Amino acid sequence: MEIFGIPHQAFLGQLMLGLVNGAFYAMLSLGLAVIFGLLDIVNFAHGALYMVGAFAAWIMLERWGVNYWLALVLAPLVVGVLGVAIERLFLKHLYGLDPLYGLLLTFGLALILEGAFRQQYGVSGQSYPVPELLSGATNLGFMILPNYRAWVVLASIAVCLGTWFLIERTRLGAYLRAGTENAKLVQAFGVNVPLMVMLTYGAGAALAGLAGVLAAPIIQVTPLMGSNLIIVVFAVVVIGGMGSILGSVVTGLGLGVVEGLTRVFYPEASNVVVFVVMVIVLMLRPAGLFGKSA
Amino acid sequence: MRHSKLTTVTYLAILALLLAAPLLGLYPVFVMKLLCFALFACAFNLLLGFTGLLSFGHAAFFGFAAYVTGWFIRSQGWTPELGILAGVVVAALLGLLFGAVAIRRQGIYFAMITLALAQMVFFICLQAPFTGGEDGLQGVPRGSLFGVLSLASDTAMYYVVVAVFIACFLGISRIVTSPFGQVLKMIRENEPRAVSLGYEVDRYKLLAFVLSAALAGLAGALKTVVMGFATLSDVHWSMSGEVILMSLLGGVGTFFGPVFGAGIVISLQNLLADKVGEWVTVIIGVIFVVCVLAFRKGVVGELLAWMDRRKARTQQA
Amino acid sequence: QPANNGPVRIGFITDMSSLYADIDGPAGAEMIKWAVQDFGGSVLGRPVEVLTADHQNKADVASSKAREWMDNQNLSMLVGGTSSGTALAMAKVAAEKKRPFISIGAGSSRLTNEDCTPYTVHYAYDTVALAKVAGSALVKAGSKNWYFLTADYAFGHSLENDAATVVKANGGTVAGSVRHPLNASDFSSFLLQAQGSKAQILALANAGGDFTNAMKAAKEFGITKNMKVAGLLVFINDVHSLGLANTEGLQLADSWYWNQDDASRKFAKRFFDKYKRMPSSLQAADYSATTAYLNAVKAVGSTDSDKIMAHLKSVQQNDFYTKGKVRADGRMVHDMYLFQVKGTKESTTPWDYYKTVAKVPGEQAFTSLADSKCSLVKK
Amino acid sequence: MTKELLRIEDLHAWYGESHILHGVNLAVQQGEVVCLLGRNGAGRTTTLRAIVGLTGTRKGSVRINGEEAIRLPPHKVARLGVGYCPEERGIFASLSAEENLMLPPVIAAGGMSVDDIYAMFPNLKERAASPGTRLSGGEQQMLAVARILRTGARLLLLDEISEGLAPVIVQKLAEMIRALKARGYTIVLVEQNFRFAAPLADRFYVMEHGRIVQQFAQAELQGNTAMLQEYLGV
Amino acid sequence: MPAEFILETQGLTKEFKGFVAVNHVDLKVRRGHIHALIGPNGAGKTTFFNLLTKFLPPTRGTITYNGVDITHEKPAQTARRGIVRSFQISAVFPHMTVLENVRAALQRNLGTSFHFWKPESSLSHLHDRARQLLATVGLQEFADELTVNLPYGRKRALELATTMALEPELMLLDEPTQGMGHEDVSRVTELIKKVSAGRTILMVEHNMNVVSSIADRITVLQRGAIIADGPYAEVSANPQVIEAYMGSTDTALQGAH
Ligand SMILES: Nc1ncnc2c1ncn2[C@@H]1O[C@H](COP(=O)(O)OP(=O)(O)OP(=O)(O)O)[C@@H](O)[C@H]1O
Ligand SMILES: Nc1ncnc2c1ncn2[C@@H]1O[C@H](COP(=O)(O)OP(=O)(O)OP(=O)(O)O)[C@@H](O)[C@H]1O
Ligand SMILES: CC(C)C[C@H](N)C(=O)O
Ligand SMILES: [Mg+2]
Ligand SMILES: [Mg+2]
Repeated sequence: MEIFGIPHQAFLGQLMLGLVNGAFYAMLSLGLAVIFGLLDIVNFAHGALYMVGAFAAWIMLERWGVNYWLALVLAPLVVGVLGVAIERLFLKHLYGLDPLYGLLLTFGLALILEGAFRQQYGVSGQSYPVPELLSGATNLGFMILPNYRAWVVLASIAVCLGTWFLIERTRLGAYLRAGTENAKLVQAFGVNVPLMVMLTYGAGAALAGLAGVLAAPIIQVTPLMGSNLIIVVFAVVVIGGMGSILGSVVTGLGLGVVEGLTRVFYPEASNVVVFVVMVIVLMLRPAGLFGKSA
Repeated sequence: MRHSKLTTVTYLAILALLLAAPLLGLYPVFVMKLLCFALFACAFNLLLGFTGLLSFGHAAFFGFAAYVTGWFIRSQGWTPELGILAGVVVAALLGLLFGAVAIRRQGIYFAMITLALAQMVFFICLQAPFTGGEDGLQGVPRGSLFGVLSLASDTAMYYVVVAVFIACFLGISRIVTSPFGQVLKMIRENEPRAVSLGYEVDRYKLLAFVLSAALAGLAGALKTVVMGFATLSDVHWSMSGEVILMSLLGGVGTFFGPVFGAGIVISLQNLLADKVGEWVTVIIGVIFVVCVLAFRKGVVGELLAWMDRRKARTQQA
Repeated sequence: QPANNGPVRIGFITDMSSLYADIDGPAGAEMIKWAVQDFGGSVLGRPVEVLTADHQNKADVASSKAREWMDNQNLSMLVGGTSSGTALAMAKVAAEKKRPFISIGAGSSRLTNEDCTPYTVHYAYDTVALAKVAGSALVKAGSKNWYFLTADYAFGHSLENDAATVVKANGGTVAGSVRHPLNASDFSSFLLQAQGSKAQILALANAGGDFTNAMKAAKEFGITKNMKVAGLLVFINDVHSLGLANTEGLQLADSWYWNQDDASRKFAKRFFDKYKRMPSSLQAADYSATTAYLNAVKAVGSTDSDKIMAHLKSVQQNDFYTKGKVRADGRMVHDMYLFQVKGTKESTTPWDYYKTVAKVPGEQAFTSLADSKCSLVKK
Repeated sequence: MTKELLRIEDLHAWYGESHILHGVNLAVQQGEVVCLLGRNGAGRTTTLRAIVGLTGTRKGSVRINGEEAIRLPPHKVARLGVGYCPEERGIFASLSAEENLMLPPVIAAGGMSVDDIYAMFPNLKERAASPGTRLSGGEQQMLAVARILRTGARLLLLDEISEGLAPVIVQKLAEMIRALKARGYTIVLVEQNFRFAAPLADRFYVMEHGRIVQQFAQAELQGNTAMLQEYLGV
Repeated sequence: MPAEFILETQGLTKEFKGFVAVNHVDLKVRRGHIHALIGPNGAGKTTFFNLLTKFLPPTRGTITYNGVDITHEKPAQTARRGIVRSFQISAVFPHMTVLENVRAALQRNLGTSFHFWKPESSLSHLHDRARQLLATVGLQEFADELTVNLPYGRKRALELATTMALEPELMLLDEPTQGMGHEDVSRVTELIKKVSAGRTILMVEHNMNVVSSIADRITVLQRGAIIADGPYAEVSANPQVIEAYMGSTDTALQGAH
């Protein structure tokens, strides 16, 4: 069987890989949106935190034999704590300044993290084995679906929906949104904003860390894995418009699929297709697909 | 301008140092590289420091021009000045494209869009047939300026680079103080107000962007001629990050800051590369963080501020 | 030309930290130092110093470093490590500065073909040899329809090209190819593209970490079920990290194997004592090439590049690594081997991985001078 | 017996390096309405901000309900029962008008109900679902006042609340302040609009250059017109 | 002969997601008048200004300026036609000197604003005119001060001087005295009176003292629509206006301030 002259296995396979990539775009752009939304900081270190998440899982496995499921909880926790430390030590001093400083600071942090891991582990990758429970593949008749990848897609969608609900539909979410605009004032109303901001950054970081753990069995765990991804995620964010959490999720998944399809029909363009989409969207809707028009 | 006497003295001292550098035993290739990056940083600063736009994609202009120049000189046998011209023109056109897309959004979005566009250029350079992919364009001959003056010797090349650098530095100072520069200043200070005075700010921003891109392209083109190659490192996002660091470290919005910043960063990389390996990245990162946290005006900026304070104090006394 | 006084400096620029670091890298640098030590630490009464640098597989880093050493350190000779992109770049600088450049780790046949220079020596192996030795064995064994998964840089391109030529010459066909970036982290989508081709053999025109990762991913995605996956450049380190279970029966071409004779075993043991692993052919070649250079310096009585090049091209080398000779185009012509990876049961001692299938004489393994596109070759 | 709800002694405050308040002293009894007068830039806004803890550095003493607040972070100050309505209104763009209204957490019992608030400001009800900053200038001002009435704060710091409002609304605000006073709220008003403040306040403080330079009671208002003329040009 | 009305809107309407902020407004502004636009909060005054200056596109209706339909022009274009607005919050270039602020406006008509190769001295000839303008608003001694350091009232004055530098035919002022102390209010009122010579002014203002003392004509907006239009005495006696805007009758004449 063939679809548009492409064997269906390859076609569906690429689509599937696209969806998996999209799941990562969604999770990372979600974390970015949360942090950006709440701290007004474009967290350039997000990619690095994702990388740290993956390494944390890998190191836990190598050193202490911590299994995947435990790592799925522990590694994001580690990254979350790292995030809290970053917020306390550095970002705290930037509130109220031009958001560009946040971008630059986290860029510096990304370099530090990446450099430190490169120094320690080199740039060639480490492999993390697929957990026993999810190894193997399911033959769906029309295609072979590696179980682990299906799990990644489901897990990421669940995480994204949960986060969306928390921010858009709860009182805590309202504090968070207000806090981004005028933290001082919200604090003057009696909300413990510093604590809230710290935990938010921690949570955003943990989200990146979680994505890292999910990615570890799929790709090589390397110090560069984050920086390669983060720029695409930025483009995703621009396309989606930072306006809505749900927007970043939908856009992330959608672009993953678009990329997968491009790989089938015009592989040479698969690296740039997201950026091309970004240009087109900006031309038609400068505020992004889901952004509130200025 | 402030501190005009001191400024003149400093500039003269630096000019003298530049002219005498080869005689002092400084490695000319190193100084040339440094000057190319200094020029790059100045071009970048024209945008960030004097227009208030943070481009996170300037490597695209630097690197793409480097490739274009390299290709024309190597594969088409053009003379260096023509090759460089081609690089600059292409960078300006690329700047026009980038600008047309990115200027629709402000602030952080602008930064992210330029970054994304630059990444697109990176992938194009990775895959296009004329760039040599991962290997880069190698062995670009320096050739002879206007077909007569051979640049093969480092000394000849050196003085050409110094001349170009000085011309551009003065050019940038002129741009900043020109009537156009005044409008840029208004935009940076209060954009809606500039609009209400009847300035179509997007066009001014675009022109600033194109000028900055062209100068960044010139820096890249010159670098290709000096070093004889153009590679993916030139278009990589980390290069965009580096040029930001240079400006930030030296002092955004000061004339001499970016030059100084480029000097520090390039020297550091040179000094440390062999000794500490990957720690270089870490060190650069740390400098970034320290600059942003404690040193936002940069070395030159802090110096100027300090002199201002001192002047104010002596006036009071 | 290097000045004829002061210490004799030998430079070594290679991938010290990335995906090729195990194959050559810091241990390769150490082999050069051993060669110098074993030579006595000095030549013509001048001390010999070894400079090393990491090029991170970036051509610009490699060539700037080379240029700086030649301008500022009076470098006498440069050894080029892994990665063809960097080697081509360094060859250009060396030619401009007229210093001997011995390329070891890099594979691209361009070094002694289109891009040959009077100062380049290509010492260990090249992509033509890999294609002719490993490629033709595969075609002859019945794998007629090929698809390439190629590392997207000079080495991968050369290897794919040279192998395709061999395949076609032996009556095979090429169904297509897909290129992946150097040091790729995820091969799945490339492999799916390959899977769509329906070719019999998936030839991996890459090396080091890229090769091992592609092998693993091919297994995970079930490619191995209907396609035969073959590496065109496989080092013993790769076999070791994949394990015999995953590589049994794999045929590969190489210039040297630690267990091939007593001299080799002696060298290998010394290496093993320090590194707890066996040397790759490149590490052996690093040692051999350095010795060859030092011998040449001693023989001509100076570090004059032209004299040394003339000498190198006139004498036969004879050591544990090679019994070959450098040709006019800079190609070191020596015997190549076709090895086969042993099964778990056959392997009796640690690192006892290969059995020799064929020994291919240098003249057959490498491009013949008649076919060379090198401008130095008078026809 | 009336109780002192707010006492400020020798309060200094800085924005960055600029020293704005140079030792402010004032006291407010429970249930009182006190008005701070002064020219633009005299430091009235800064005084309110310093009470809540929104300036840079501050020194001296701020006692709220007898508790020293000078070293407390803003959210703890608020929890002492302080409601602050900033001069620039501080309406949140990413929240709807209603979410803005509901935002400040209730810190004590006895706040106004949402229905009471909507009855007082019908515009707000109509625009409840609009993003906060899409409200007109005046509507935003109403919202800014309205939202601190909900929280149960007993000490209200109101900065230029009549600014930019139509005369009808200003009158309504005056009624509102009387009503709040009747309910026992304690209010510190900062006002440029002397005619608005004059009939409302029990006592007045006049500020200049970061210091209190005069104070007088409602009853003394007539006798002080010359002084006010000098300080305020009224 | 120039038309009697410098600005006319016909059926001008602005809807935000179904909410009608400006509702079918037909407004005529007579050349040379000081025309005040008042109305309760949220009536749509600022939105109306935004429509006139093209910061918002109208949903329906047309805007005619000097007989030309400008409904679909861009903000900067209308500015060049001579319609200039001041903002509800003060708009200056804080880190430029007072003189440079005014020069910024004068520079526009020079046509050299894209000339990035010319020296700054090519602008020096504007300084005389700039000083003249500063003198009209009483800022001549402050010419070389950095604008951030000016007190609020003076910033408003500077803004006015800058606006005048554009030689506007029609000035739109949105609450020019908001947030000012009494002295400043009277100064600025005087100033507006002074600069109105030879031009037309349309202003939004809540301070009835100001409106009553200088406005030639008043239009009252409520819920986006005009409810009254005429001279101050007439409008302020209108019971509908009193109810919607002024509040209890006794304060009507003196205003709330
Ligand atoms: N964030 C700030 N940074 C630096 N200086 C400030 C800041 N806010 C206010 N100031 C300065 O502090 C002084 C007092 O300002 P404040 O706002 O307290 O005055 P005010 O009496 O409320 O006057 P206004 O009528 O303008 O509201 C002024 O000189 C002002 O310029
Ligand atoms: N962008 C917008 N989106 C939605 N509603 C808006 C928007 N801008 C204004 N409005 C609504 O339109 C109405 C008119 O607002 P406008 O700002 O014009 O009032 P105004 O007359 O200037 O009032 P004020 O005197 O209080 O400044 C208000 O109810 C406001 O909530
Ligand atoms: C050591 C090798 C893997 C290097 C590779 N053959 C190259 O030429 O780039
Ligand atoms: Mg105030
Ligand atoms: Mg308004």
